[in-house]
Amino acid sequence: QRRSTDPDIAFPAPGRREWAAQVPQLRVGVLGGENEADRLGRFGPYRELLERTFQIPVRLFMASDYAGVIQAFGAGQLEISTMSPAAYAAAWLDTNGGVEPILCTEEADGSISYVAVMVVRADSGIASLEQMRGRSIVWSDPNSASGYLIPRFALRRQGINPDRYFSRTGFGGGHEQAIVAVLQRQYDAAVTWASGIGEEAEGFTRGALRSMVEKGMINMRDLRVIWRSEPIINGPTTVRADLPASFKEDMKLFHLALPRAHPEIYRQIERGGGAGYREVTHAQYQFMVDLRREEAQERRRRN
Amino acid sequence: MTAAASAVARGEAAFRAARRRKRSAALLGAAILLGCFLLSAWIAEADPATLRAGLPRIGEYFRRILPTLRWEVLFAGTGTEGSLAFWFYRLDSWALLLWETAQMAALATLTGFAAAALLAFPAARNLAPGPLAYHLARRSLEGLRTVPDLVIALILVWAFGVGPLAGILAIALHSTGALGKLFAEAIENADLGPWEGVRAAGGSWAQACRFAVLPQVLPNLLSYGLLRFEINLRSASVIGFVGAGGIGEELYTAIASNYYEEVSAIVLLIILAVACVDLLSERVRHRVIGAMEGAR
Amino acid sequence: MLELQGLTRRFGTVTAVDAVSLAVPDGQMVGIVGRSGAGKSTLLRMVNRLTEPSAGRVLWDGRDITALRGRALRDWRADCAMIFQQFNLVQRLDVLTNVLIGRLNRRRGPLAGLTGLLGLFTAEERARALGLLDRFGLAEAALQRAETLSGGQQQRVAICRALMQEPKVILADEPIASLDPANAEAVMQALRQANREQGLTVLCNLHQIEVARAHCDRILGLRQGRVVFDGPPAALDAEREEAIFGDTAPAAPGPSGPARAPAPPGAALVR
Amino acid sequence: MLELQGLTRRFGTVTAVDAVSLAVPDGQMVGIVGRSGAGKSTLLRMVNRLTEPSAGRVLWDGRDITALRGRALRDWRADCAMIFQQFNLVQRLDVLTNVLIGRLNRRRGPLAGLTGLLGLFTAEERARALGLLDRFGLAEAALQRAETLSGGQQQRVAICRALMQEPKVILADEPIASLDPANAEAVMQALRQANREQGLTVLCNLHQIEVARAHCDRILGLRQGRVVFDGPPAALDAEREEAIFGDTAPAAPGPSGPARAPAPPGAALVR
Amino acid sequence: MSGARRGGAVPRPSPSEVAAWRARMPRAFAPAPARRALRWALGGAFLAWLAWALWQFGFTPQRLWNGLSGLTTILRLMVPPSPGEQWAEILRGLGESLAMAFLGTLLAAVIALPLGALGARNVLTVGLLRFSLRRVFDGMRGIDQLVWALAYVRAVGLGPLAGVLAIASADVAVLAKIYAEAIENADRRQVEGIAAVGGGRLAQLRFGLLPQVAPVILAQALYFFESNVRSAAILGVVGAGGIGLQIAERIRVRYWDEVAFIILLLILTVAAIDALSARLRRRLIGGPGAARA
Ligand SMILES: Nc1ncnc2c1ncn2[C@@H]1O[C@H](COP(=O)(O)OP(=O)(O)OP(=O)(O)O)[C@@H](O)[C@H]1O
Ligand SMILES: Nc1ncnc2c1ncn2[C@@H]1O[C@H](COP(=O)(O)OP(=O)(O)OP(=O)(O)O)[C@@H](O)[C@H]1O
Ligand SMILES: [Mg+2]
Ligand SMILES: [Mg+2]
Repeated sequence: QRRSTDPDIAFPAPGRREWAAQVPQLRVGVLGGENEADRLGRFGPYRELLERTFQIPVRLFMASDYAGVIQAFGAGQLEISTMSPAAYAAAWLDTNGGVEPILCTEEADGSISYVAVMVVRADSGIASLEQMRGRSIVWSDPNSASGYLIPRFALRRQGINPDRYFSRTGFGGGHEQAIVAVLQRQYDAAVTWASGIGEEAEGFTRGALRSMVEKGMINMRDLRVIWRSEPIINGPTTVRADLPASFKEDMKLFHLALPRAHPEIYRQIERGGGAGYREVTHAQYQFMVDLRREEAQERRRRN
Repeated sequence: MTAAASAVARGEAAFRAARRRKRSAALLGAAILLGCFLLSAWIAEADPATLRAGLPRIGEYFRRILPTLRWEVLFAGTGTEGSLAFWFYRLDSWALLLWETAQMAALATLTGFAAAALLAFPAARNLAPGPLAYHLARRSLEGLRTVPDLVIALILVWAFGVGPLAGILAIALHSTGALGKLFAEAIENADLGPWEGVRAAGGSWAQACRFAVLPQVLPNLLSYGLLRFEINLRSASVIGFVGAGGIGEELYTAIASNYYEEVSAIVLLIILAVACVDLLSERVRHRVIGAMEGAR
Repeated sequence: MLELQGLTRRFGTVTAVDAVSLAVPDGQMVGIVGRSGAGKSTLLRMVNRLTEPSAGRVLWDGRDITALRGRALRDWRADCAMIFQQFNLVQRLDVLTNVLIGRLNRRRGPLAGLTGLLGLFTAEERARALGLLDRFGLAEAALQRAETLSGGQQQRVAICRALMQEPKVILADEPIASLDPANAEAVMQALRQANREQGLTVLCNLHQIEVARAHCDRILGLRQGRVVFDGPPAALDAEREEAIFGDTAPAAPGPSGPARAPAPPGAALVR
Repeated sequence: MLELQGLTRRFGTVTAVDAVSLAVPDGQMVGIVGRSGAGKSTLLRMVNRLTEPSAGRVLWDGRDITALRGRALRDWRADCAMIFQQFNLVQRLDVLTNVLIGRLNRRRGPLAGLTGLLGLFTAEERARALGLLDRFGLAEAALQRAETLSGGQQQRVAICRALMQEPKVILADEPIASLDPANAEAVMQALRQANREQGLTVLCNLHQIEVARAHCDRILGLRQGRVVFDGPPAALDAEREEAIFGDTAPAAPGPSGPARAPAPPGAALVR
Repeated sequence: MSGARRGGAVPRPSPSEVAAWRARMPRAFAPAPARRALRWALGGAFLAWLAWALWQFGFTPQRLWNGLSGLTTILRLMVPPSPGEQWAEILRGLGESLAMAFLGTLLAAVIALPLGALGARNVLTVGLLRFSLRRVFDGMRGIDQLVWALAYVRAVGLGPLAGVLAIASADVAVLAKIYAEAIENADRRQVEGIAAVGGGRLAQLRFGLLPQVAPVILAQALYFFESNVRSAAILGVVGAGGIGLQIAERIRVRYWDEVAFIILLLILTVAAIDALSARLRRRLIGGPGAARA
């Protein structure tokens, strides 16, 4: 699998492509992954670069919610979009495999994943998942992968039925709210996302905890991490599957070579951190798809 | 005769002058409106061709969310695909959610209604007891409805933790701002004759509000209040945002997870609730307006 | 004693009331006459402080009414009942409550404000209001909404509200405009009776000069905001009447221009 | 000829108009008098079909007005102008347009509806309206909004609108209640003139019986919805007047008076 | 005391007179027993519900009191407000939002006006038709804005156009209801005046009703415009940008100083729209005091 750090990747030469006949206009969705700062990037120069390179009109759509992007994929109204793994799985299911992941972002440390973590108050005396039996837990919100879907999936894989293992479960409405709920002693534990690397006392290198620490809203001394999930792969850049292979290849090359060919533009869209992109395949996201299927079946079965 | 003729001529001249003035004002207004229209249409990319091509496809999404019901099994059990029971398989939990949400919305709307009714009298230009009270009331209403309810909700989460309490308070605050403005405008439209009557009888400001203005505007206030109740009933963002669930949050979950048939089922339930509130609103309003029949 | 000193009110370029000075001894009944737009309503409204004077003062027993604020102003208004040309009833409330509103400012005690706001009136107050309504032939209509009454009935409700205030002064703005002669007579007599028996001061705007002649102690003629006659009815001869109502000077009602009188005799009606 | 046959209207338990039968030959001017609440307004409103009768019929030249619908009803209303006690002007439109509205139903032709809705009136129609307004001293106010006029001025605008309709019948509900004597006289003369010169039938509610005497061919006395006098002014002597206005029967409105209450001592003012 | 002062313009009633009046007109002293019982029952039920709901949702004085300390956590982070590095983006978002809200609201108001007239009981006298029309409004109001947005995304793709259409669809029904009620509240006498000259239905609407309800129509349209400018949800879903998205994004990443800046910007915008609304309304209603001459 190719990655931006590979030395031999060349930026695509400017010029009109064959596939332009099929793609008269390149419509790009920008949908944040778990890292919510993504969309505060500056995308103007990036769009111009796309236009200059492939010489077709390019439109960017900054979306706050993936439902619209999924419908647009389904209706053939969108060519390419960045999205979270959960959103990708939803799109894949909704279009019956009509979308395909091509790339995901790579962090500065070379990883392409993050983890879900379970935190409790430091003074609660809880130090392990076992001690959570019969305690209460708060998820962040029902659409969040790291704050709800994945931890439940992972816990079930560990043989724990989250609906019975805990005395009480609930939603906080968001990552931050869930953490506040723990600090306010409304719940014993909360689940949120983190990069999983770096100093735990600083809230790891990235994640909800880290950004709250940076704002001075919490102090990690008050919290303790008692569980972390398997790594979850970063959200993919997704294209419509029915587009020509040459188009997909061009997109891959464009992004893979972007950090080195146009470091300024890359920095603007990634807001600093990151080492570029790495190629991915659908197989790497299959677990998300399974997880969604399982959720849907669970739901039908009325839990 | 000549006097009359000259009066007519003068009147006609004045009419023409007024018409010219009105016409040029109207023309200017229309030009500005047209300009704004074209500019916003351009920004919004409202291309007639796109519209023509796309509008026939609006039905697509609605077709997707509607279930495929089959006659033969319409009244079969939850397990049979194509039956009503299969479509509404979570009816019990949805009904419960709707009920719970209605309670939260009712409490929030009630609080907001009361606060707005108190603030709206000083915020009405024609009744304001003084410039200070007027500006204070106006500005606070403006602030309350401009600060996004999500921001209010997050601030309240830090104060009261997650759950209905923060959500209800956030909605109540937002409703106060939204209703207060509407109330103030209704009050500004009221007839001031009775107001003078009560004041002239030595009634205080509050008494005049209560006896002279409130009876006039009550039907309006009630209908705005019930409309706001309806909006709060549907509003998902805030209640979901503070983790208090609600039917709106359930709808968003169904939409985001593409549980299509559930979307239409929940929407139908909400429509039912909305229709109930509307019927109630109509009845209450006409009761308050009373038999206006032949009011001379 | 009610005194007006140089009372003036301007609306834009129109001077509705122009330096009216006047002293009304207690218990006098004054009829104010004048053409439409002469400033009669504006004059009464300034006494009650519903319209602020542009210049001049109103004094009651030597106290400057023009300077009152808050509670004191409300008390003055309660003492000085106003009957409006357009009744100013609360259309959606019933007749009884409309009359009881006259007592809002008569209540005292710690809970007065609250019970007043809640519309809790005592049985005694209600009986008093009903008695009053009955005197004007309206007791049966007490529970109807004001808006279902005929014009004359509404006028009488407004008068009941004023009497309910137990005022010291009554300001009546054309109290009989919508009434038939019998009711008009009854109302004028009621005002006269209140004036005689309780020594109330009454200022009463009237269109019909004969009515003023018949019931008032003193007549005030206004023309374009100025007092052009002031004296007992007996002194109001035809010439003076002409000065008040006549066409010799334009009787302009405000910005809308002269309210011209009769049509040119020969003019076809609809040309 | 306008005929009323057993016309009745009940509001709840109140019978506002009670089996009124009447034949008015063309070109007659009828004054309707009666106490406040006698049912005068309601009677006129039924002729114009703004209030539906509970029983009885209205006939015009033998045609049953009570059964008209749609276009025919509108044409009848256009032929039968109404001047309302409370003017019923469109407050936010200017005076001229308010008068021109009287022509809405007089326009014919394919575009009549459209130009009417757009408020496009011809110069000739405007001249006619301005001429009328001028006769009532209102030409200068033609472009003001109706709501800025004083009561008397609005009354006159309403009369202009009615005349603008070129009606066959005029129904006037207390057209002079808000006017001073000079203006009142002018309005009554205008009605009389229209009645004489164009042979219009006029039904006119009046409070002041002298006015009715002075201007009408025939006087109708109403009491509690029933006709208690019908004849020429000369026949209306003091005794008959007493029957209309007098105190012999209770003048109380509302549900027929039950046992009277303990009247406050010595205060039977109205009865 | 007042009675003593001047013998009473209204003689103070003796207890026996009060009793006599009470016997003659019991309704004037207290509502009918059945009404009173109903009132008590309803009042009691309401209070019971209120107490239950307050308890259920955790409105304890103690919790409210304790919570006050936490109020400042975010407010502290909001000062001083700062535009961040992307003030150009923010301004552009505001412009986009204004344009989309304007177009959507205009569309909605233009469609809602005739619909609202048809939904009013004093215009459409055919009860069944009106009933069904109002239920159609209910149906349209019940469909969430998000559902409209998705439907339009499938039709015209992502972008502002879908947002405009969704705003318009969701607002049409609400505005139609409000307009219908405004029309029902209008003064009947003026309409009667038109009917009395033989004016048809349309003429009655045009000359009798429209001048009366125009201020309400305008004020409501402007109010919806204002609230659409603020609303984030739909435009975010359809990827149309706008100020709502800008603020939502900053809330998500907790850039509170920038959130505060945008709020201030919004307050200014709202105040401007408010002032515009007041001016237009004053033109239509007429200056203060003009109504009474
Ligand atoms: N609020 C106001 N704004 C502008 N002008 C006013 C106002 N009130 C009164 N006027 C003008 O002041 C003048 C006097 O009005 P006022 O109402 O006192 O007359 P009036 O003698 O009571 O007439 P009428 O007998 O018709 O009631 C009129 O020209 C009127 O147009
Ligand atoms: N819409 C209505 N609802 C209930 N009662 C009504 C209604 N209209 C009229 N009435 C009653 O019918 C009776 C006659 O009213 P109407 O208006 O015809 O009297 P009027 O003779 O015109 O009196 P006025 O001279 O005071 O105008 C009154 O008792 C009145 O209260
Ligand atoms: Mg006056
Ligand atoms: Mg009448």
